[in-house]
Amino acid sequence: TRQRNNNRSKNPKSQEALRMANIAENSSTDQKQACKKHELYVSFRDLGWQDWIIAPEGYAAFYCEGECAFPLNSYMNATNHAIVQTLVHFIHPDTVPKPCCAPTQLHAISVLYYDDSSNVILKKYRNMVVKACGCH
Amino acid sequence: TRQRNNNRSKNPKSQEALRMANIAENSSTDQKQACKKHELYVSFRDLGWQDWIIAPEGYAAFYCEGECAFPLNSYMNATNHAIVQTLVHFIHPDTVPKPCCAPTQLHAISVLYYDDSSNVILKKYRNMVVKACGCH
Amino acid sequence: AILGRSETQKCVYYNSSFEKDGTNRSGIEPCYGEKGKRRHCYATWKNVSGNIEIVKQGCWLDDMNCYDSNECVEKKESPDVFFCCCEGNLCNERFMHGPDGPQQNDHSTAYTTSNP
Repeated sequence: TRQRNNNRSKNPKSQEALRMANIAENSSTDQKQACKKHELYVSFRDLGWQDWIIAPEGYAAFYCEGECAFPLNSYMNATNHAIVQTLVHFIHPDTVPKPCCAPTQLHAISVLYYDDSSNVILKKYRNMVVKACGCH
Repeated sequence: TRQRNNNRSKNPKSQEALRMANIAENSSTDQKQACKKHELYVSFRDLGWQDWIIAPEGYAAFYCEGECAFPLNSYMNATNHAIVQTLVHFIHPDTVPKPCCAPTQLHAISVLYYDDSSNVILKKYRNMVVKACGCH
Repeated sequence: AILGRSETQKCVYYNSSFEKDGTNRSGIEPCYGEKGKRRHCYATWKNVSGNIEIVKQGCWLDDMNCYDSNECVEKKESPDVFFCCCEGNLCNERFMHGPDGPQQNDHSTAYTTSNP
């Protein structure tokens, strides 16, 4: 039977992809930041919600931003689909975008607010705080 | 007690935000496409994986792309954090990006492949096919 | 069941490396899949100097390459390992190598699990 090369990416296109990746990885300062979590404090007054939200006045929401470029590192929490999409983007950059940097884990916060009848309500708002980011 | 205006966004900044939103929503053709799922067939030969993957030869992976702009519509599967981030972006466009269009549900596929000892292995690869997209 | 389309709830199961993998050697495998997704059966075999050696058979997750095939046919000319998939209960009990597709019966060779 045909000798199967066990190196999983001997195909010229993939070799080209790997070579480009090394360049991309070692390129100097203009390298965009990789996908990660960033600080963000949200003030409810800024959003105009201070009239109906009693507490808190704001909260640490964080947000995700950064590059999801080939090769995706292990700490980028990439899904299998994101890994495939990154490779497809690398080979066909004009047809398919890179995966995007998005929250992979979110936390809830407590909010005390007035309802429409001015009752004071306590509610747990889910998925308000970014715990971790990843390429999806 | 101070008469609480029950309109949750009488704050000038939010009113400005809503006014801008209406313009954004009704602006003509240059309106970018909203976040949604797009067709994508991935050929494993294209990725250079045909030597170790026996079957399938490729699969319908789909991908997510499009705008997550204010106001986020209900079908955009937005998290609470994404809704807050969209508003913050609207008010401070230079400091915080819009949420991104990413898969919210993914499916698995079956893959038959050779392992490093050339054994034929069947494996269920999770999170390979986009079922739904959303703003995250 | 969608009108006209054969649903796959079970497939013939076989695993030639059952001892190493710690599974049954053969039997019937019930197929589980995510809601709204189609399910299929598959078979994979080798042709070692004319002897057919079944490698594995069982259930296969939603795959457009298997849609609407009620017969399990490998269409490639001469792969190292033959593979086919199909739709319908136990449709992988019988599998074929038909480089030009099953309608060219003189070229297709059919095998069944009972006489591998």
